[in-house]
Amino acid sequence: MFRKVLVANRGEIALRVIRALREMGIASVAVYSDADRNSLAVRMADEAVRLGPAPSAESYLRMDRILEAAALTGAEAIHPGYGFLSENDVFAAACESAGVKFIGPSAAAIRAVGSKTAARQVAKAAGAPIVPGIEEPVDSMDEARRVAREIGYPVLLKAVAGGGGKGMRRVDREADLEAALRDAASEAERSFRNAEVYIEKLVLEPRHIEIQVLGDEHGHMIHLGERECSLQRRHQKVIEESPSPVMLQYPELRHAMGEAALKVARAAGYYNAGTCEFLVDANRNFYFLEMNTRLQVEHPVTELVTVLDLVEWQLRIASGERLTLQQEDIQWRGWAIECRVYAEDPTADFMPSPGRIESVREPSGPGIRLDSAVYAGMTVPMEYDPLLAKLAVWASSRGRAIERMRRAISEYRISGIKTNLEFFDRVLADSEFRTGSFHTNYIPDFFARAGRSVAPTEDEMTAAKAIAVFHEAKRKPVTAGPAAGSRWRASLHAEVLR
Amino acid sequence: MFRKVLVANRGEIALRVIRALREMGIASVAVYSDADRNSLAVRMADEAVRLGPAPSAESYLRMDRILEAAALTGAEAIHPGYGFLSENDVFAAACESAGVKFIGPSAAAIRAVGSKTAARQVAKAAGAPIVPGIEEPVDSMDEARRVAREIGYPVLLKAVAGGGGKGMRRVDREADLEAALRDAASEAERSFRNAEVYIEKLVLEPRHIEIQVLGDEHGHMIHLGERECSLQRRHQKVIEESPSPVMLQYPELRHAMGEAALKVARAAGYYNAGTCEFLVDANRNFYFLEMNTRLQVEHPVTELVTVLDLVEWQLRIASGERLTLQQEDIQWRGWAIECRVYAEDPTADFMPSPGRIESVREPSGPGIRLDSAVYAGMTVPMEYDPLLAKLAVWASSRGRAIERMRRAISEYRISGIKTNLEFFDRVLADSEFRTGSFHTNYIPDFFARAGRSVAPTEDEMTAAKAIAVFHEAKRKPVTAGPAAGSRWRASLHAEVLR
Amino acid sequence: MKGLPPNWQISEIEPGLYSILDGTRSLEARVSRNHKGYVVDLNGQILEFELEDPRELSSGSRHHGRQGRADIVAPMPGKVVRVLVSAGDAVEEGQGLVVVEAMKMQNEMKAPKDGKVTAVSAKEGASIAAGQVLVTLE
Amino acid sequence: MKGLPPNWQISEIEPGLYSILDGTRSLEARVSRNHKGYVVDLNGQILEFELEDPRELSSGSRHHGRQGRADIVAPMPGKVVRVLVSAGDAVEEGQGLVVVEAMKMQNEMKAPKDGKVTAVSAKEGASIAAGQVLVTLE
Repeated sequence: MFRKVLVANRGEIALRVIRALREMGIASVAVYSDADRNSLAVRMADEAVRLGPAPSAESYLRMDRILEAAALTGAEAIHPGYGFLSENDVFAAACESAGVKFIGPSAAAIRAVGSKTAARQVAKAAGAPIVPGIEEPVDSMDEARRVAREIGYPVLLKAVAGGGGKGMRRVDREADLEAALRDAASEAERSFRNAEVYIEKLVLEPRHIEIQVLGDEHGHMIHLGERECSLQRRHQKVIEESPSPVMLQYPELRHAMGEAALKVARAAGYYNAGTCEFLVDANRNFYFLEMNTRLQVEHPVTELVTVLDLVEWQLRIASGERLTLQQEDIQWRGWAIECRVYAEDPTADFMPSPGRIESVREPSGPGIRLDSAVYAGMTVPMEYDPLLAKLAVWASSRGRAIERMRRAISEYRISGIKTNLEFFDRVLADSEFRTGSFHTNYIPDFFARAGRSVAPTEDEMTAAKAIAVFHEAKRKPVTAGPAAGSRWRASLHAEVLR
Repeated sequence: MFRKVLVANRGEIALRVIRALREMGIASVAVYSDADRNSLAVRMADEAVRLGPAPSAESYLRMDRILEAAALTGAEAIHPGYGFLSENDVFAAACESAGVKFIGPSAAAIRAVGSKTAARQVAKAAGAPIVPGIEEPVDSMDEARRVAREIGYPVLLKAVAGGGGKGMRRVDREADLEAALRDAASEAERSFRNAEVYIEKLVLEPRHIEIQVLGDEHGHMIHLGERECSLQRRHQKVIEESPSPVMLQYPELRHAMGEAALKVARAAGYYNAGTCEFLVDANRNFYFLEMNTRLQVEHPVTELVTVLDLVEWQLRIASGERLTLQQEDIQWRGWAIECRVYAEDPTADFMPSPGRIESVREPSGPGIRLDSAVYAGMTVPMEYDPLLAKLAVWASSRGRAIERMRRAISEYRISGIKTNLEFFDRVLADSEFRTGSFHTNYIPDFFARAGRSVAPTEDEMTAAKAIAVFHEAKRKPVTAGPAAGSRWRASLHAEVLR
Repeated sequence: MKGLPPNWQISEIEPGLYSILDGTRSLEARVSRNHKGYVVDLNGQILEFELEDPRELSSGSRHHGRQGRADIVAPMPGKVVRVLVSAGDAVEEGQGLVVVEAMKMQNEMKAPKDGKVTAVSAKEGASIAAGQVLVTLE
Repeated sequence: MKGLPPNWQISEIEPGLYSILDGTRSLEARVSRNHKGYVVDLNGQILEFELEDPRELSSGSRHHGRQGRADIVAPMPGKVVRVLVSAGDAVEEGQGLVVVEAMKMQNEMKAPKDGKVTAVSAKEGASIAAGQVLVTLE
C-alpha cells in the first residue's frame, strides 16, 4: 500500500479522501489555491502545498504544479477526486510518466470512454443499448439537420467533452436548430475549450439512473447497483438516492442494467471505480448515456446501502490489490438519500450565493452522514462550483429515510450566505416525490406547481420583524428621552466616517 | 401512536429522543432547568417548559413539575431517558395515575428488578447465574463480617439503589470492612437517599458485558446481543463496543448470555428496552449482575451493528404496538465503538472541567455518529454529570473501527474546557486494547503502564509557545520604541481598573 | 420591549442568535444583515425584509419603486461576462441586460420593467461586489 | 516575527485559531488562556504553560515554588463539600485538604508537599470559582 498520497482536489471531496487516507494509515498531501489556504483540507491533511492563485486554470488544473508537489513531498500516488483533472487522460498519462500512480482507470480507458461519442461507440460495439443518435460530432449545419431529421425531434445537442449540462440544448423543431447549435458550441468552447457537439434522440420523461462499477487491475469487475439521479436542476443533480424507487417494483432491472454497465466497462478495459449513466423510460427501457471515469459526487448513497468504502477500494485497487468481493457478495440494505447543499438563493432563481459564512450548525445523531468542507468564518470562493456539503442519511426504508433527512435539515443552519436547504425540505414533503414515481423533469414541474420558494406567512413575518427590532435594541440600547435618537445618529455617523 | 411526547431529561439523550420523535412525526416537549434554558434540546424541541433552578432535586427530579408540564402541553407520554427518574418506579406509577404513558417497563417490573438485590433474587429463581453473595442489604457489621467470610475475600460492597460506582467499595481483608461499609453507606445515602448496601463476591479480572433486550407489552421479547463495557474508570464506562471481542472467538457465548438475560427479564414481567449486566471471567463463566430498566447511554453501538432504532422501538412498544422482530431476524454486522466525551482534565486526574466552551469542531464523514449536546458559547453546568457527547463509529471490522475512531478524534476539537479526547486516542493506539483481550481493570492498568497523560515533547512545547507569542503580538501589535511597553501597560492598567 | 408579541420569552444564545419561547412553543431565530436589509432565519426558514425602524443602519435604499428609476444591482459577488445593452436603449420587462458569472454559473440580470437605459456601470470582465449597481433604467 | 521557527507560514482562521505550514507540514493551533496561563491545542494535543513574555496579561502568578508558600486552588468551579484541615495543622505531602464537588463527582485536593496550614479560605457548602484559593500551606 502507498505510504503517502496527494489529493489533487478541494472542498468536501478532498476531505473525503484525506479521511480515508488517515483511516488507512497513509500520509496525506493537500494542494491548494490561494482561495483555499485556510480550508479544512489544508488543515486536516498531514502536508499541504500551494498551487497558485484562485482561478482553477492557475491552480487545480495545473498538472505541472501538482506533479511538482507530489515530487516535493514524495507522494507515491495522486487521487484526483471528481471534476478538475479527474477525467483527464493527459494527466493520468503524465502521472504515469512521472512515476506517480494515478488513482483511477488507465489513460487508455479514459480515452476509450472519456468522450461521450467514444463511449457510445464502445457501448454499441459491446452490445449495451444506447440512445439513438450519432457517435461523431456534427461538423456542419447540413449534417446536423440531416441527423436530427433522421432520429426525429425532439433532439438533444450535447458537448462532446461536456458535463453538468454545459453545452447542452433541447431542440424541438428544425427552426430552432441553428441557433441552438451555435449556443451549445460556444458554451462548450467556453467551458471545455472544445466546441464539438453531437446530437441524440431526446428520451421523453426519462429517469436518470447510474450504475457504480468497481474493478481491479487483474481483470475482475463487479457492479454495486444503482443510484437514482433524476432530480436535477439545470442538469445538475440535487437529490440522489439508492436504491432507485423503480427497483422496488422491478428488481430484475438492477441486474440487467448492472450487466450492461459491466459490458461497457469491460470493453473499455476499465478498472478502479467508475459509473455508467443511463436513461430509463417509462417502459423501463434503458439506454447507456456516458461513463464517468472517476468517483462520483454522490458515491455516499452507494456506500450507505452496500456498507462498502469506495475510496478505500480505489486506493487498494490502485496499489495493485485484488478486488476480493464477488458479485454475489454485494447486498443492498435499507435506503440512502443525499442532498447536495449548494450556496445559492432559492428566492432569486437559485443564483450562486458566494460570500462569508457567519455560522454553521450541522445535523448529527443516528443515520446521518455529512461530507462538508465549510466552517463558520469561511469565505465561500466565487471561483469554484457552489457545492458546500453533501448531507446523506440512511434508514431502513425510503419513507424513514425521507423523514430522517427532513429531521436533519431541520437541525442544519448556515447563515451569512443563502443555501438550498429550505428547497430540499419542500421537495421531501412533496407527495409526488414521495410516491417515488418521477422523471428528470421533476424539479421544473415542481417549480411550476409549487413555486420557486414559499412566501412567509404574515405571522412569520411579524415574528421575524419583532426579533430584528429586539436585536437592534439589544445592540444599541435605547435610553429614555430625545437624546437617544441623536446619540444613535452620532454613533452611526462615527461609523460612516471611520 | 402518540401525537405528543414529553422528554424528561437533558443533554444528549434529550436530543436523541427529540430526533426520533421528529422523524416519527410526533411533537416533542422539552423540559429544562434554568441552567439549560439555552440548550439544544430546548431549541430543537417543538415546545419547552421550565422545571426550576439548576439543581436536579429542584428540576429534573421534580415529578410533580414534570407531570404538570405534560398536562400543560397535552403530552400523551413521557420518555425518561437515562438517569434522573428513568428507573424510578414511583414516577412510572405516578405517570400511570396521571394518565400519561411512561415509556419504559411497568412500575411493577422496575420494582421487581430495579434494586440489585431484588434483581439477584429474580435471576436466581429464573435460573440465571449470579455472583455469589447475598440478596439482602446487610443490616449490621456482624452480619457483614459473617457474609464476607462465607463468600471469601475480596468482596465488593454495593449500594442497593446504586449505579455508576457510587456507594461501591472493594474490600480485600476483614480489617478494612468496617470503614468501607461506613463510606459506602454514606455515599449511597448522599447519592441515592438510600444507605442500604449489600455484599458480593468480587470476580477477578472480569469483563463487563451487557445484553440488550427488547420486548413488547404482549409477551414477546428478544435480545439484541451484547455490548462490551469493560473499559471503565471510577466504575464509569468510557469506551464501549459491540460486538465484544470475546464473541469473535466464542460466538456461542452471545446466545448463552442472551438466553440468560431473557430469563431474567421474562421472570420480571419486563417489557420495552432493558439491559442485563454480566461479569464474564477468563473462563467465560458469566454472572448476572443487575438490570438497567431503561435505555442505556451506550445504546448507539447496538443500533449501529443491528441497524435497529431502539428509541423508535421504545415508542412503538409503549404505544401498544407488537414487536414484529423475531430473534432469528437479528443480525450483527461489522463493528461499532463509542467514546464518551467527558468534560474532565486528563492532566489533573480527570477532575471535572465545567465551564464555557469557546469553540467546537465536530468530526463527520463516513461511518461517524455523534450524539452531542454542546455548542460554542455554551457553559457546561457544574450541576450535572460531565458527559458532553458520545462519539460512535461503525466500520466493517474492529481494526477499521479503531482507525476510524482515531480519525474522528483527530478532527474533533473542543476548546475552553478540558476533555478526555486525547486519552481516547492513547487507549485506541494501545496494543493491549487492540488485542481485544482486557478486563475491567484495563484503564487503571493502562495508567500504571503509560501514565495519565503524555508530556509534550520539547519541540511541541517550543511550537506551542511560538504560536502563543505570535498570537499575543497579533492581538496587541508592538510598535517600535520604548513607548510601546508603556502604552501596553497603560491599556492593561485601564483593563484592571474597569 | 415595544412590539414584542405577548407571551414571548427571549434568551440570547450568542450575538444575533435567540431562543424564543412563545408560551411553550420553541422558536429559534438568527438575525443578520445583508446589502438588502435584514435576514432572519426563523426555525430554518429565511425571511428577508427592510425595517421601517428609524434606527435602521442602512444608509439609504437603492430601490426606487416600479414607476421611477430602477437600479439593477449584482445579487452576488462575481464577474461581468457580457453587457447586453447600452445607454439610451429602450428595454422591455424581462429583457436581458447583463450576464454575471459566479461559481461556474452564468446568470442573466433581467429588466424588472419596460424602460430606457440611462446608465451602464457594468464593464465586461470586471469583478463586482454584491449590491453593486450594474445598469440604471428609467 | 522574532521567535517564530524558520519555514513557518501562519494563517489566521479566526481570532486565536491558526493554520501553520512548517515547510509542507500542516499544523493547526488554537490559543486560549485560562486562570493558569496559556492553553494551546496543537493538532488536538493540549499544551499548557506560562509565558515569560513581558507583555503577559497575568496579574501575578499564584505559584510560589516548592520550597515556600503553596496556595491550593480550585481546579474547576464547584462546591466545597468538606474541609479536612484547620489553620495550624501540620500536613504531609499527599494528605487530603479539601473535598470539592462538581458534576456529580467529589475530588480531594491534596497537599503538594509537607508543610503547615497557614490559612483555610474554603468554607463547607460554599460555591467556588476555578482558580480560587482554598488552603494555603507553608
